[in-house]
Amino acid sequence: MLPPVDLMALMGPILLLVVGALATLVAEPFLSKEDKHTFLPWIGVAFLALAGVVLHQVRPGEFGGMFALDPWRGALFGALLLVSAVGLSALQRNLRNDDFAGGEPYVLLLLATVGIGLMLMATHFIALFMGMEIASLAIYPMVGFRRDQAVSNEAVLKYFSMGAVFSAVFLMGTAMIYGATGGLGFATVMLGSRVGIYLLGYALVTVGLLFKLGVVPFHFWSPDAYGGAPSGVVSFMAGAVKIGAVAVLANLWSSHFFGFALHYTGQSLPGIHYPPPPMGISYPLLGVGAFPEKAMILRAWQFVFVFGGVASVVVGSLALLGQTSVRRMMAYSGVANAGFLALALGLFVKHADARFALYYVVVYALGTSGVVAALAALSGRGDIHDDLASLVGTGRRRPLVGLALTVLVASVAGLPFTAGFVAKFQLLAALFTDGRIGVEALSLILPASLASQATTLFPALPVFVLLCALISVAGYFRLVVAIWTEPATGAKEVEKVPVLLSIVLVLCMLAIFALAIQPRAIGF
Amino acid sequence: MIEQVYFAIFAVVALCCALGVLVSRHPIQGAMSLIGVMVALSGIYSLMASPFLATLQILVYAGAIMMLVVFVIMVLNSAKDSSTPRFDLHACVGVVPALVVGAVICRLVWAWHALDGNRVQEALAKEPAARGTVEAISKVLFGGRETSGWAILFLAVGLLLLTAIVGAVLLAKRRLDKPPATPAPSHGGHA
Amino acid sequence: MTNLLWLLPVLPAAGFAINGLLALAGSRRGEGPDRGIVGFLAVLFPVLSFLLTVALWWNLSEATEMVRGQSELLGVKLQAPAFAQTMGDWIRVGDLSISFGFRFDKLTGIMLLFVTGIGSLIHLYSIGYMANDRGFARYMAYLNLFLANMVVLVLGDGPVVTFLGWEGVGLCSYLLIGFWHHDESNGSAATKAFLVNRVGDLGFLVGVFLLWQIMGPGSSLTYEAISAWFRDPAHLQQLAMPGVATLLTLSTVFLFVGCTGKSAQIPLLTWLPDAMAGPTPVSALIHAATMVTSGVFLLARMADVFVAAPFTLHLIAWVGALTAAWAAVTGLFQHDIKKVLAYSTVSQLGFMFLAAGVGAFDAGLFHVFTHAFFKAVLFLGAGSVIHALSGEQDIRRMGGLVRKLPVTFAAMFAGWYAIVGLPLGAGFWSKDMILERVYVHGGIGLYAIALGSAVVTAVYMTRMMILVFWSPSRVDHEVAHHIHESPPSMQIPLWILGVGALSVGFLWADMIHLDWFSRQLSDVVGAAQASLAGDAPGHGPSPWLLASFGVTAAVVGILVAFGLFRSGYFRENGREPMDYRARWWMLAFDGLHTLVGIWPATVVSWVLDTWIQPLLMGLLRIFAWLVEVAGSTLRLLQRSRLRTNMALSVLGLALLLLFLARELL
Amino acid sequence: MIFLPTQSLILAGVLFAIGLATVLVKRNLFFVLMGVELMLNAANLSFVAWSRTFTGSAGLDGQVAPLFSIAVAAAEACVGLAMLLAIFRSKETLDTDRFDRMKE
Amino acid sequence: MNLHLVLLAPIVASVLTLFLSRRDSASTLRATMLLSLVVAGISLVPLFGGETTTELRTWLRPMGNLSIRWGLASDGFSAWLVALTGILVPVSIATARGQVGERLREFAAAVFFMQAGLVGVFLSVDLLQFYGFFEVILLPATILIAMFGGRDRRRVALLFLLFSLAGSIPLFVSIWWMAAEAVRTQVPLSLDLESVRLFLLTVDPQVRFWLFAAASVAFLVKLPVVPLHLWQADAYSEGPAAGSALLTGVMAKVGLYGFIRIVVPLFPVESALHAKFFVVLGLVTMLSGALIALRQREVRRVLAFSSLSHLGLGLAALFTFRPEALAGVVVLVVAHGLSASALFFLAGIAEGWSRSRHIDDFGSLARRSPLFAVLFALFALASVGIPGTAGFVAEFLMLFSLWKVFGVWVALVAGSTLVFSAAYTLRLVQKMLYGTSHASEDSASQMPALEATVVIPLVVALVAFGFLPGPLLKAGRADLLTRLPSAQAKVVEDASHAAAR
Repeated sequence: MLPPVDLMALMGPILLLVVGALATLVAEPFLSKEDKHTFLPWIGVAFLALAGVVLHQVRPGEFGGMFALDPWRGALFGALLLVSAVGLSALQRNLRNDDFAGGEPYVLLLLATVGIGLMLMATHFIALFMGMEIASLAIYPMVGFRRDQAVSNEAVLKYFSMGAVFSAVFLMGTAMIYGATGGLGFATVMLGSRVGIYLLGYALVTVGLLFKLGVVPFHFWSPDAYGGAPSGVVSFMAGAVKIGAVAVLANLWSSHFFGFALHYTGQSLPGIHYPPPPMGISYPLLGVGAFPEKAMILRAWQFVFVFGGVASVVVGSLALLGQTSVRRMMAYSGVANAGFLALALGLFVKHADARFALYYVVVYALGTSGVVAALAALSGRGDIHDDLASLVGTGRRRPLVGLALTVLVASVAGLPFTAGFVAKFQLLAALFTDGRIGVEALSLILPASLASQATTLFPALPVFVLLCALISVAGYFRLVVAIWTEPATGAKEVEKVPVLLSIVLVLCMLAIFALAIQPRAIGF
Repeated sequence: MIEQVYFAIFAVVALCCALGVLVSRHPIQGAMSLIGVMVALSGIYSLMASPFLATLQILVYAGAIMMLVVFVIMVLNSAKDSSTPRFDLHACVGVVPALVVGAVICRLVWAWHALDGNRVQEALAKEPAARGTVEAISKVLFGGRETSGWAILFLAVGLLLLTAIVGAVLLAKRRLDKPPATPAPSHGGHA
Repeated sequence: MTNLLWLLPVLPAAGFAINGLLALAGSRRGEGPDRGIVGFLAVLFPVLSFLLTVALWWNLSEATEMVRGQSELLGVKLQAPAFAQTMGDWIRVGDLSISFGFRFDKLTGIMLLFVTGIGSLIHLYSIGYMANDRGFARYMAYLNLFLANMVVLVLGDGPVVTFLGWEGVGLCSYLLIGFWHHDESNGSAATKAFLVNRVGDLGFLVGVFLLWQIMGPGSSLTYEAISAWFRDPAHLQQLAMPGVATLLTLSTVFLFVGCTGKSAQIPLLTWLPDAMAGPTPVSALIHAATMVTSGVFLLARMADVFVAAPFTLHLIAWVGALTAAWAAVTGLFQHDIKKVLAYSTVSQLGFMFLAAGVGAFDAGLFHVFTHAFFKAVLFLGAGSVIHALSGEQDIRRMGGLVRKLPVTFAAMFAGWYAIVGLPLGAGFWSKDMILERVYVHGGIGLYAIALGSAVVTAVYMTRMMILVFWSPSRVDHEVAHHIHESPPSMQIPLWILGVGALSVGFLWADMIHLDWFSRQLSDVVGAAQASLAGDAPGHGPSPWLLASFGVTAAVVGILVAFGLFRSGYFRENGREPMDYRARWWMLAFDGLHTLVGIWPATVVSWVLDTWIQPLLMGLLRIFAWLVEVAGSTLRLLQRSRLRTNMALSVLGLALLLLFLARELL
Repeated sequence: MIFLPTQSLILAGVLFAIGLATVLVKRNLFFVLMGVELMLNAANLSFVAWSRTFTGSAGLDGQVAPLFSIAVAAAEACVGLAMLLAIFRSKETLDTDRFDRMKE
Repeated sequence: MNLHLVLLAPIVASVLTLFLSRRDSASTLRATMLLSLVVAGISLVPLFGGETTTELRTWLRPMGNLSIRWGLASDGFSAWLVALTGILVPVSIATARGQVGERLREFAAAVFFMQAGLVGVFLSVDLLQFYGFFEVILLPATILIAMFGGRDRRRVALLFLLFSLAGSIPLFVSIWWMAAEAVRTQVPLSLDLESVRLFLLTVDPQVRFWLFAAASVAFLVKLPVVPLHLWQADAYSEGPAAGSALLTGVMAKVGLYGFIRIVVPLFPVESALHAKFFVVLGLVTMLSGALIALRQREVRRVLAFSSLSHLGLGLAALFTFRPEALAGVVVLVVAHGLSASALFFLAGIAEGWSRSRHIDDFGSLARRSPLFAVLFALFALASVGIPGTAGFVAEFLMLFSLWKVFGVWVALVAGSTLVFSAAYTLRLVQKMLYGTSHASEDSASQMPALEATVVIPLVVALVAFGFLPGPLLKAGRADLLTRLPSAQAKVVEDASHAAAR
């Protein structure tokens, strides 16, 4: 009944993570409180590393119509592993500070990693759904385990409620897609005469994923959830969830609409170079997904992605400015970057070229989870010192953390020679190059004359987005300045930073610069 | 023909109970009417030749909801504001988008039906009646290599439940040690 | 020997460096470094460069004699020799090639002789005068630096190198005027001097540019090349072309503006009287003997250029005449002994420019030369008076000092004798030379003005002498107690310069056929003057006649002065009736500057700073405010409950569905 | 005449709407959970209904999927109740409108 | 020697500095000084290396036929600027110790970082690379202002940051536009300056004008010119003096550098066509800067506007395209870099003494600290352009070329800077050094030895260049405007890219 070993090999990384989770779970009761926080993270990180190694060995392949591993998925999985290592070490710092009694958060974090791993490997809606749910159900408790903090309660309340609702929406969408195609795989064919159902299904499913991504108007959970969750958890979910969501969207759309597995667009197989599809030319509608209404649907979705993206960028960038709690600030920065991701997806939907989105999400995930992890190192017991006022001078106390925070924030903000800059530049340049993206869709809702006028001034869109991004830079600067300034009343001392966290932060920095220097490493 | 009648009954029950959930003031009432919905739905399942699902519906959902009800009773004994006003202005506004979504769903389904409902119906007339039997489903789930994907999902379910349990433990178990510092007042403060 | 030119400026510069370092090093101690050493060094280096000058002069005149002999032998006019030395490129880029070169010819020699000579004397004098000043070393360093720059100015082989010294001396005069910087007003005076000079310098630069344009690109900017170019008959018709002629006029006018700045001529003369804020020896050296005469020097240097621009020459002449007259009259109203001398300096400078304007460059230079002596001695005498009266400068509170300060009196008397132009004094020869040339080349109008101002000169100088020495004493009693004659270090220069003031005139006494001076200069400015003398009305009346006019003028002036100021002139409150009526006259040019320069600048800067800047800033603020508002409104959306947030999300979902399915509904 | 799948799909749509409305309207946390359960049920119903409209093995997926969603529902209920309990312990209330400390 | 070393040295220094001791500021000072001297030594190397370049590699290929390169190249001009930066950094650190107190470590790190950015700007050969470094400078500069600035530092830092970013948007967008155009026309384009130049030849002139304008704006903001100067005075006066010194000493020069390296060579036609506009702009900037400086009440505001005025003249002169003008601008860049920044350093020290920035709170420094007074006066005179200092050579050459091209009246207008600069500078000198002391006598006002020792070499350099400007003049060679650094860079196609073919 169970599939043979060679196929199981594909699931190797996942299985390793599961084993890791179980190992932590089993070890947890037998350790004293101190040892829990000393050993469990190391166990977890060890398994993450192991999974990484195995992931590197696994050959791309497909598993019973449920899961698949291709180079892009592999790259994202690798990023995911790094992110959850970051989260794990940050979580260690939190639990140490709180001297928290149990070690369950570690287990849950590993389980969440498994869930997201399943998400991004999925080629089947139910598999995807299971992955999503495992991830969510693991993250909700982590968000809320500081039960004595009102913020934490509120965070888990809102996150759980909205999450549950939107996963139900997602399931409904899955049902509709099933109705429209008669199957639950990603690469199924729409049966003629079921366009409406089909649209409906994709709308619901995509909304469910956009919710995970935190795109306006489905972003309301993120400030509260981030603001209330322990910084370690924030650092994990800020990166990992986005990776999962973007990966799923990319896989889904590519295999369904463009009829090829993702790695035929990216150029990430070592040694083999696939020419990237030239901008400005849509791929021929080849493969399984070809059907008459397709072009219309794609245009509509460009519109949705692009304008959702712009809205998110505006909201995130502007709301980011006034924040005092850094976790909330990073939440809004997450919204803004989700906007960029949505733009990239719009680009993808138009040009079947997902590299922009995937590169961006990897870079952003590393950056943001690194930032929040560094924050975890500074914000003290219960993260109660996570507002700019009380962070003043902490970076000076721990230069390494301060340096990491600075570099990673710079990357999130998109300052030059960090990977964030490369990602933003390439994305915006591509948007600019394809000045008309989304305008075809405008012509769907506007009268033709207006639409054509809109077309003429459309290159203004990336410029506008850039403006917002630049305004948001001011917000990030406040953080950087704060941690390096010496307060009049000497800053509070910061406990020694755990080795694990330091290592991971350095890794993040290196990764950020490596990705900037060699974008080809993951497909550019 | 007869199944139409049954369906009508079940549907009406389900709708009424669902509305009951919507309008009921006390969670107990809500939970009870939710159970009603479940039962009615399982009836509809069995009407649509899915005996296995119907059973599962009763078992799991009834179980889940019973648990829910127990909790309600447990918790709300000490709850002060267990019951909240049925409708406030906010609710009246909030209900609109929900109805829009539902309307769109129904409209699209109806459009499909109008398009080729009958053809499908004729095509289905030749089909064997019962499809969701235990046997069929288990074939799908554990039916050897080509469909083995479902099996791994089945393992995933286990993982899911494990996650849920660990999470529940983390959230619900009483903390033994003293609580850490109280949150900083600066939370939510706005510079 | 001739390749030692670079030593001339470097010696005083070295003195500056050493003394400056000493001053800095000693500045921690209240007393400052040991005065003996500083004073010795400060005098040593100028004296050395004076000796070097003398030696060079000696060689040069030998060489000249030789060349002159040869030219008589061959019957051809040979170019007069000059020592030149080029230290290397300075600015060489594009069309520009300016090398760092010195040129030592007769003109340079004469200037250097009295610059370094009188300079050394005044250094010596300063030792005594500044003896108990805190900044002694600093003062000496500045003085040395000035000398170095002055030497560079004179010695430069081209306008740009000259400009180096030109601005250098301006800088030093700035530093020395503001020497006692604890008093803000001194600082202001210094700044004023510097700024006015800067205006002139701008003219200088532009003039040089234009000159360079006339001579065509690629031509090297040395005086030699310039005068060669202008002497070259091949260029005459080119100069005749209207465009070029205008250019030349423009260029020369700008150069002359430079001169007016440096030499305090109309309209840039307001700074000189204020410059008296500096120590008296400074006034003697910089603002009487050397720096202020560099304008005249420049005219002579470029004589060949100026004679080609007749309009400019007339301009110069008139400006000189008017300056002479104006300053002379102004001198009548001064109470500050140094101010009197300052205005008289301006007036004398006017005479020099007048001379240059009528093409009598050598006469002008001769007056520069003599003036250097008698004005120096007058200033130094005034200095010693002030020294004796422990700082009193108001001549209304002096008087009767003849017996108290015999040496000073003798020296100042010599100076007075020379400046009013009584027979056989230095001023007599030089001024009469100028008057004669003016009469011959300049016409009767200029002559009248010049003669008039000669009279007035006699009046105010005599007035000063009377009020200081001859009239009954009005000195405060506590001051009167310790009036004392100056120390020897101050007397020696007085003696030497006094003698000089009486005797140097004989270097060029036309009427008794002593013309050593003009022979020396003929090599440099002779050709130019010759080219000009062509269109002058032949030979005027005999010099004796004109000389007698001059003497008469002096005598009249003196008599008037005695008539006016001899006795019982002062009212009890010791105020002269003319004061207030004279104010507008004295401040005429200050007012002009305010009107033309200062007010416009102030107004524009006020508008820019008070209106434009804030206006632009305001626009920025508005933008920032908009962003802020947008941000806060967006955050307002967050400020809500679970239900609201979820409702908004679901609303988005609903809209999305409506949009996507719009065609199917 | 209309046949079962259509009817039940429309029923599912309505249930879905009602569940959504419950979530949006009610302030008590319990009702949020119940609303979600309603929505999940609607999804299941539509799965089954759609599976009725397919011939051959395509129909089976629609029979299997609900199993998983039921499992998910159970797990969600479990976690949700635990959360509810935790919150109730610390806040002594389940009124979601009382959880709006996080402003700005 | 590989230029990457020159670029990496300050980065490494910056990172190392962060890990020095926080408490023992003495050892931190020693270490940072040592580091900065080493880095300065390294940054002097290109001066003697002549024209050196690195390989030109492909860095990014975002879209099919657009490739972005990475490479460094230095010729005389960039070498001088790099050297200038290297020389000023130790001075900045040394003079900052009195102002930033125990935060010297962070200050030094930021300064090193800024140095890295500047070096990058001066050595870049690729347009995007240049733009990147151009932006990188902002990070440390803003941090310097926002962390070590005065009371109003937050607002000012924000103003500075947003102003500069906004100013650089057009440049960024024009890079996009080129990319888009290349993709549209299917011509392979790489963004190294030489290729961009060739590419621009094929562009429709009207569009090219807009690109030209966009590129110019970025540098006009950096320079800055009226009316884009609003950030300047505030930034210079609110920021730490030692930091402002770097801002005016080097960062402002990036504006001129950009014009010489990017704008004029890439858009020769447009530059020639609109030369008059820039000359007028420069002269207006010069005059208004000088006039505003006359009224300022704070020392560093006076200095800020004086810098505005000088660089305005530089801009005007540059657009005469005369070889003399180029040489003059190069001399100006170095001379002003030395004198203006030195004045800022000294102003900072003096402000430390009288605990005030207000011009009336100084006075009689000449008596209280003669050494300080001498140095201050010397630098002031150098910036006024007294002959014998490098400033004079610069002004002479610039006036000369302005006169040469636009005639005597323009020359007169430009020359009025002689008077105005003297006016405001001497006002400053008089207020600060002369008069009677307004500050309390007991306030320690002795020029510290370290500061003096690091500042004096700047004087020496100024005077030396005043008499022997030869090397600088050679750097401003006539073909500076037409030679592009990447033209000499050895092109190396990336291995994997080659594999792609």
